[in-house]
Amino acid sequence: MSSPREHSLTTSHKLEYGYKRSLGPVLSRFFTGIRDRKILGARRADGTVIVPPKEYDPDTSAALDELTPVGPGGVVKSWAWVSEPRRQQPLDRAFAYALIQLDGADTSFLHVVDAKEESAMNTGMRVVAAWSDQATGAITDLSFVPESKNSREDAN
Amino acid sequence: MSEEANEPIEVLRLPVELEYQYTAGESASRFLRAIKRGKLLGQRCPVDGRVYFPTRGCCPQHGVPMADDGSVELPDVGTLVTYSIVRIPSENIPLDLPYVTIQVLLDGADTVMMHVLGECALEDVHMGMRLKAKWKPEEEWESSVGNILYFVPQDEPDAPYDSYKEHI
Amino acid sequence: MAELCGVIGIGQTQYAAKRQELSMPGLLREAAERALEDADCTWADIDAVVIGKAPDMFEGVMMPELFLNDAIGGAYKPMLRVHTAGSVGGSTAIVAASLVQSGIHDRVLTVAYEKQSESNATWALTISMPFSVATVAGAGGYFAPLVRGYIRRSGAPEDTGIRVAVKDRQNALKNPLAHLQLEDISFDMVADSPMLWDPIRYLETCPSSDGACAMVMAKESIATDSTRPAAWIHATEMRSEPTMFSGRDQVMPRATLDNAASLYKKAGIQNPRSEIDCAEIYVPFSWFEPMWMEGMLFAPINEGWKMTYEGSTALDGDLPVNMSGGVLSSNPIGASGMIRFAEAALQVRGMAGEHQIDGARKALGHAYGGGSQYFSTWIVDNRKP
Amino acid sequence: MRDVAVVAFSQSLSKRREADRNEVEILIPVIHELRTNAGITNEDLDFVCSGSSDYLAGQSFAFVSGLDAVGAWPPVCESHVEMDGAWALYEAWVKIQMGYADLALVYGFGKPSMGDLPLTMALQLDPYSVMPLWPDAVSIAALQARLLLDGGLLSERDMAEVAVRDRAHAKENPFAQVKGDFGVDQILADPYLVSPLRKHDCSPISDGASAVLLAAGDRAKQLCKRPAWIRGIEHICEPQDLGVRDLTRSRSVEIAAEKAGLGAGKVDVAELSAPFTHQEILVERALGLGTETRVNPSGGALAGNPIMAVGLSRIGEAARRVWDGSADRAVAHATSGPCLQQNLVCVLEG
Repeated sequence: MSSPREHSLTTSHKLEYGYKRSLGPVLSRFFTGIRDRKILGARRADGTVIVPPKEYDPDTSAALDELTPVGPGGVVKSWAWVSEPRRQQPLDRAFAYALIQLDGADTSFLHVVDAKEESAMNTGMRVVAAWSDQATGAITDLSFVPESKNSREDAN
Repeated sequence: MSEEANEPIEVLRLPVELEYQYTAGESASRFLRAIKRGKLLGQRCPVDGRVYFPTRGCCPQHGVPMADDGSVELPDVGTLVTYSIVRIPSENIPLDLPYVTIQVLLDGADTVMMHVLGECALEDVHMGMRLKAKWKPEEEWESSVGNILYFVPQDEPDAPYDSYKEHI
Repeated sequence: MAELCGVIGIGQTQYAAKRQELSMPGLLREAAERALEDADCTWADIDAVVIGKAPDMFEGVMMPELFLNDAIGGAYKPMLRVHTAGSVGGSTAIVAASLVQSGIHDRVLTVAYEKQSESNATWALTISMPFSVATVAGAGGYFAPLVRGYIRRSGAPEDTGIRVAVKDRQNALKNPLAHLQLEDISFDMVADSPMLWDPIRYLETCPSSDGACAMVMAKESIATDSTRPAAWIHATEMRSEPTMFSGRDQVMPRATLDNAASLYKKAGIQNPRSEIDCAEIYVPFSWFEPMWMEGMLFAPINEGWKMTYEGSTALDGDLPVNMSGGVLSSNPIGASGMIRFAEAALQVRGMAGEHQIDGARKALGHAYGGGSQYFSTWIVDNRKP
Repeated sequence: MRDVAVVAFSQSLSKRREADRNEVEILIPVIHELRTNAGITNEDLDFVCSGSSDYLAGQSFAFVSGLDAVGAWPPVCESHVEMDGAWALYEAWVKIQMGYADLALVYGFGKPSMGDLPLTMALQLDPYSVMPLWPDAVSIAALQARLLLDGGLLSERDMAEVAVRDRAHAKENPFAQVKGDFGVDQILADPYLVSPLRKHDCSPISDGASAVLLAAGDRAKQLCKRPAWIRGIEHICEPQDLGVRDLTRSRSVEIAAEKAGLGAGKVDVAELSAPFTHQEILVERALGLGTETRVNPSGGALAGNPIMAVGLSRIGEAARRVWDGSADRAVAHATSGPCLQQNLVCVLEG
């Protein structure tokens, strides 16, 4: 096995497609809301609200169709600091993925927090939705930012 | 994405883009290196001696690896086993329509390869035609079956049906 | 040895090029809810879920069953995802049946689907890989040379494929769920349609559809007492062989012949042509009807076309084939095989509506996939084995 | 229920990158070795089942070429799950239970080095509202880890201890990829990869394949001196939504373990395929393992993670401990989906 042997040929290969996601009635209302800068959650039979809404209750499979506004502020329940984002990821600078419990919701929403520095992140901090200039209706139309004192006072 | 600001959004276009580093594998790499030099390399199954072209990592019938020393150089001539005239575009295929997709049995090979036919009127295409590879200019050769632009008909009698029928 | 298993619920979506009003969960749900309603049971009655679909790249979700499972009652239950190329709908039904036949579960829900409008099937089937040259445009480009090989071997009249297409498209007019409803279908209309992959014409090919198909299967005691009649599974079988090897018969692969022989043996069938009342066969291109008539041992080799030609496979023939309109009329790829299995079950339950074959008691469901290399089949009957 | 046992197991080296071989070439010697060791041929097999993922290969129908490595001729009764090979084993076990088969070949294979695995795994997430954010698998796991840390349910030191243990065990495993003697303080000094996870908290990315032979009753006894009998095998899938699920425990492991009857006796060996240290702790807790159980003698998924084969390999590794008599009772675990969404538990006895 000591004889020098040639390596296998290797080359890059890109898998690329723009999928057309038809949304159905519930998600259509949610993403239309996103475009209009509103976040909606779905109310379950027990009265709790899940965000993002689902067409069917994750635990019971019951159909859900009552949507209710939540946020735009909320509390960070957990977060992961991404110091070197990949090209596909929503921000080109370090950011956090976070589980955010929006005001009025009973479950957490997985999204990103544009916190500039890891030291600005902590569990339990308040964040608020920040909308991009693009209103496309995609989940990437918004990100979250640490709630400033001013914005909290405004909210109060 | 909705053009109308007030219309409900029913469909979102969401891109998925992933990059891969594709490894041809040991067996296919031998084949591809050879074709870069203009050589067509088949491989002999160590069990029944049949010659596979293009090569695979193993004999699919017997599940045994193709040995390094089982390589067989094949000529660039063969027989058209079966074909289809394609008149429908595909975003992955750059050929002008219509084109003829073919299965070719190279002389000395025991499996067919898929390729395309050129320089042949559509009404003249038929099973059993003798074919020869039309190569790209040598300076453009790469590690790809694409070094063969297409196969062209040869001015010789058709191969008898019995000589290739087991490959359909 | 195995427990008896009956199909007690069947649900299908409306098939269409684009079910744009539905999400993926909504699509599965439409079929699954209908199957539960037919079986007269609730999500809580389901012990396990088996999901099937063709390649993940069709919808661009990796293992989509992970996010879909809870929409069809699968939360905190066992869930399996089957993928065996085009035969997947059939294999998925077989896996679901196995879960009951093994005595492991009492009631299993199985759903197969494809939402092809999320992407483009020809793209997903022909992703060009490095070092190779893409010359085969989609499934038609792959199968057309094999059809030519069949015609050469069998000497079948060139219009055999046209006749199949006309028949299946006429049958689809009796199936309100079918995607393609061509009211003015005629021999000339098919013959004059564009030749896409010579010798396959446009109207001899399957469409690209959105759709899902679901079944509830249950053990003997439940199926015996079910509200509506059960379709009893008498035998299931599957066979696979490699895509290519030297000397492989691509037109009439040994896998189909072995599969058919073993299936009939298990079902106690000596003469399939006379004992089976009707069949739903996976025919994505019209010529595959005569080919699989041979492949399923209904006709001697090279004579399958005669069955089409003589009208044996028509609704009023001695072995009606694809009463629902078949894959030629509705083709959500991952579900297409399960639709064949489900339609066979509907026939023996006497619930096929306008395309019901009177008195159908024993039926064949059939699916194939890959390069004519994966086969899955079942025999269902309105009598217990 | 029929008596069914794991009677043979083979695997490739877990490697960060198989530079030369494609998936089929990795698989060929694995299946060849399995048949040779068991002394069987394809004709002996009643059923074949495999697990793999098209997205790892970046190609539709990637599993079809796996059949080449089997040498599926004459044609075989065969099925495929787009899941880890452990679930393929489950399907084969079902086929044996129903009397369809007595001897089954199961294999799993994957070559994740071809792509960016953590990013590819984002494609498993809800395609409407989560996947477009491209949360990579490490970030997703980090969200779970922080919930556990903040909740005081474990510490970073607990997590590091798991890594140290598994890497030390892996020294005895010639197929493992990450092995050696490490100190807890030493690895805790490393920087975060995606905080709160450090590199040692994450399983490696591994190319590889494995294969298992399942046999019923007397057939098992003919093929193996001390078969590893499957006394319970269950799998459970949770809803995916990460904001809805309780990520601080693994309910699906708890349910599967109970249904598989794990608690009925002492467990000598556990082979777990949790890809992150905190998840290994969660699985251990959900299985209710105590100090009498030797966890991951092979090193587990943290020492080598050939995705789509890793769960099947855990069953093979657990079975080996039964064959050689070092365990009378063993448990193997496989997982799939983000944050331990879907889990399989298999109880083996000598």
